[in-house]
Amino acid sequence: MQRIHLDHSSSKSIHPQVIKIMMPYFSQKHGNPSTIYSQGHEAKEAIEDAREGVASLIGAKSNEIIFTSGATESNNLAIRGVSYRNRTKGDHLISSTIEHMSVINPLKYLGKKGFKTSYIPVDRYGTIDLEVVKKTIDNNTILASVIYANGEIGTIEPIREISEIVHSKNAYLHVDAVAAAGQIPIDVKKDNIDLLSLSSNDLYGPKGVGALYIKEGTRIQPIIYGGGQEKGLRSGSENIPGIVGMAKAAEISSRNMNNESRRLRALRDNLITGILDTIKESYLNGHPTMRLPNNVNIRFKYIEGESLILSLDMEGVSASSGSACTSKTLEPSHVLRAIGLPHEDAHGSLLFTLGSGNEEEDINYVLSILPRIVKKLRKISPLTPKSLLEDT
Amino acid sequence: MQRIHLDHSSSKSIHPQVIKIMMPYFSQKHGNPSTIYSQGHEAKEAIEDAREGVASLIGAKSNEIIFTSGATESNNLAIRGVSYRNRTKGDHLISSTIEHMSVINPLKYLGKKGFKTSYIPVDRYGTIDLEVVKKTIDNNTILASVIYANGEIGTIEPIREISEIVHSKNAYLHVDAVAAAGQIPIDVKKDNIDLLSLSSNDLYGPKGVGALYIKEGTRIQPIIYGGGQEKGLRSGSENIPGIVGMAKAAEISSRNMNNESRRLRALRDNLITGILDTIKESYLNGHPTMRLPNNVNIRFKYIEGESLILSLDMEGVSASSGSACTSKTLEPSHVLRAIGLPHEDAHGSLLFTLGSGNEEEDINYVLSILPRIVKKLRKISPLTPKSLLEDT
Amino acid sequence: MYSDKVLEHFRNPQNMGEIPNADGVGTVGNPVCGDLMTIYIKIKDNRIDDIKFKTFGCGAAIATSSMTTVLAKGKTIEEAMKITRKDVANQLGGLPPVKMHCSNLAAEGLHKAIEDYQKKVEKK
Amino acid sequence: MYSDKVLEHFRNPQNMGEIPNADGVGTVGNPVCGDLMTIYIKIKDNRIDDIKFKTFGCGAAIATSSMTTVLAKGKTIEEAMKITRKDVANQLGGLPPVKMHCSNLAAEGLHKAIEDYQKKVEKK
Ligand SMILES: Cc1ncc(COP(=O)(O)O)c(C=O)c1O
Ligand SMILES: Cc1ncc(COP(=O)(O)O)c(C=O)c1O
Repeated sequence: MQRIHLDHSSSKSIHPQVIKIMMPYFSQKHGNPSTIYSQGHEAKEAIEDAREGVASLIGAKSNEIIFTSGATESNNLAIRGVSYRNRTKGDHLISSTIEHMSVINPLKYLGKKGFKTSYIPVDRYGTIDLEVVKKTIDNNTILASVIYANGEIGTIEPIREISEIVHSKNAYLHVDAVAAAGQIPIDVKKDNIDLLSLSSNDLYGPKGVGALYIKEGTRIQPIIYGGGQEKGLRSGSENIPGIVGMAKAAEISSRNMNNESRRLRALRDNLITGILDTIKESYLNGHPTMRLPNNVNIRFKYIEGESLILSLDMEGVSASSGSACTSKTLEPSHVLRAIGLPHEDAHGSLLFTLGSGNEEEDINYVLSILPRIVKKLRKISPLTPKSLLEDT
Repeated sequence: MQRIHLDHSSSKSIHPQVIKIMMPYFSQKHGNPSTIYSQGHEAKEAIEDAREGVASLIGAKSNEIIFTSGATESNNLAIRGVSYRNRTKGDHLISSTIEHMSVINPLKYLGKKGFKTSYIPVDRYGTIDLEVVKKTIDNNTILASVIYANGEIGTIEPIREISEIVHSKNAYLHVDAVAAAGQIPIDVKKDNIDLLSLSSNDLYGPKGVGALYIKEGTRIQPIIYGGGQEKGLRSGSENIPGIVGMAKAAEISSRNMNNESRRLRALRDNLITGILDTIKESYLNGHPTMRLPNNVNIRFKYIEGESLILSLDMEGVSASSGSACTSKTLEPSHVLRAIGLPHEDAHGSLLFTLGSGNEEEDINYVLSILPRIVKKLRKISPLTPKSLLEDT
Repeated sequence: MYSDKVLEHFRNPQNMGEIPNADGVGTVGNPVCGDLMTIYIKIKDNRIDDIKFKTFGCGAAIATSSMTTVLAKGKTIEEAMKITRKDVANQLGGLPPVKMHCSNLAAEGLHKAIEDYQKKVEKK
Repeated sequence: MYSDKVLEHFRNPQNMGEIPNADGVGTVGNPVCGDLMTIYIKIKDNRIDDIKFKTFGCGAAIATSSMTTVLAKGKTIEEAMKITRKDVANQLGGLPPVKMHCSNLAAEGLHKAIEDYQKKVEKK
């Protein structure tokens, strides 16, 4: 049976064109860009071209792109690299309550090292509260790190407005654009962003590669030390096939974004409406309109998310109940808690993230099986009101 | 023209079997091990099997292997992760003068943060001086980081003896085994090693992956924070294709090591003898017998290394004048300086690192062109004594 | 992640439902943690004559509830009180470590239901 | 890394060698840095009638030495004194940034050789 993948935020298969462009770099073109003979030049050119490819996805200049091993490293480098380097300027860091763990945990670490951290709350749609940002930022603030769009609830943040507030106090703005990139247009110049994290796999590129955009002139220090690759900001022999693959993925993303987003948005809306219309006491999490084109997050009262995912898995559908990274703990997602859901509702949320392989029939299939699954689990649940069971 | 690659320490092409095993993980099997549906389990199993594959190369247990983005990160994690975590026990770190930059630079960084660092000298063959280790280590020493074998001059270090000294003071021993792994047998239990860094590409696996062996019970903290993958020691979505590829490369290495090392050792000795016999005032760098099977490092008096490499490149041969990472600066290699070579001799060194694709005819070809190249460059050089020019 | 046995019990939970006039009822867990179970028992001649459960929770919570009722059914009260979490997990072919603690509460639910029954008997 | 022009001069260096009874000799660089060049000139009617070089160094050092001699040959002393590192690099189609500083010393070598010649002339 062909499985239906509706968990693209956890992992994506690589675009066939990306695999194809990577292949020669595994074998004949295996040069190290630090060497001076022919294969070394080839590798060096490949990286520089790749910088261009990634830069163009976000309106950056190619010399503003540094390759890393993934978005977690990019977030760590941006946050810790800027904080330490600018320690003499101030010690206050700002973020939000709906960030990824790869932003939260470096901030917590810095908190232990003497930095002050403030987490801006969000409203019930997951939108960062601009008034609180204004009140919280001060002359001691050196960095604000906010997510461009949250991959779990899909809400797109008012980055340009945040950027204005942050720059009015001469702080740096770092943006985690992992979930947003390739889904919605991003322009680091128009939004005046100082640092921005990207992940290759989220663009249908290979895993194990990421990038950090660093605006020219930004004061930052490395978090990994060694041979001085990537202008000294990321030492280590370059992962050329991965870098070339990421760039190709970024190019394909740029080219297809308009059409693909329109296509996904239609599927997304069918799925949302289909669920809300046929299943009682189901509700959309996240923003109804300022929403990633591929994101559907629904909570079903009285049942728990994992049992939903397991039931869907048994019928060939891959879905998620939140960030893959939080599924290691039994805690409900901090993002769902941040938008004000009580624990039991947060536990009952189901996340579908759509992607390139999904077609209308996938949506129809899910809509055909989900009501039965929800009904069965509600029947098992002691929380379900009798009236609801008899009803359907 | 088919190029002859004799710079395997800078980069290696991936073993075809490794590429083959990676392919499905790029597409159908693209699961994230943190997810609970079928593809997630598949990914989880793939990683756990991979741990086993890498562990068996060095006699470790599979739960002692952590995957990283490469050896630079492994070295950083080992050195900074252990130093910070054990800061209350002591603040003294020991290393040698012939380490890779990914060991030296983290140590320098820690030096700035208040740790004390000692670099043990080596003799003219590049062997670490055990007597100085004994004299330098004290009760305040928490970590010694030494290279198993230096990839530039080929010298294999007396790890077991170092291990005994280090453990007599209850310090941890970290070993950079990037150049040694796959070339000579390594057994972390027999040698009583606490941490050991590996690079995938050096085993003919994909770039962008590495591993760190961490003996059970070793006190260490992460250097990258996030979703808590790899027991919290290395956050970030796992690079499954890379990890699977590295493990396969490690398995192939283990299996072929005996035969392949014997084969390379014969080629190596032909190349060394051929050069020393036919080119006057050429000398072997590094240890004559305690030497990696694939390493040939020769210095030619009166000429400079880069011009040698360039000349070889023009005739289809890839070689190096030292660590690829140091070629970014114009400084001669710190390793060649550490074995006591004067600057001009260090500049005149040529490094061949042999590998799987090399055959006897490659060696013969190099031996057929090298005397002419050396002669030409010596003719251009103002340092060459007249007698030497007339002589040949 | 889950054994075949767990998936089987999740797919076809045994003894799911309520017993309207149960002799004993036991509820454990907390929806805040994402797990809540209620066990209903009917006692006859000191034996568990009928047993049913309702569970809000993950796959493990539902499967362990089902398995607990299977293990308890027909047993004497004394035998049923000896059923432990570990027995339930073992009968299911093991549980993922992260699930052992929170989602494997059904044995406690059973014990609570029995205690509830015993209290009611004493009162009579 | 290197332009075709650099590689061409490296492969076939022009004016390589010594001039036994040169009118001026200039040596620059230091083998410690990995670069050492000697320029020999022969002057006739205030012009560089012959010029040769010897160089210990990398590809860039050899190519810039060669190009410098090509540029200088036949020029008047005044013209030759005006040849800069930049001229040499430009004529070679550019040099990698890391090589601009250390390995591009031949113009200085030429100037030193001319100064050496001038000193000798003054002394006479
Ligand atoms: C918003 C966001 N930021 C950062 C990351 C970390 O990316 P990676 O795990 O690839 O390092 C993720 C991963 O899913 C993410 O969703
Ligand atoms: C001995 C040694 N250690 C560490 C490294 C760093 O490995 P990487 O550049 O793959 O991170 C190298 C790289 O060549 C090396 O030779």
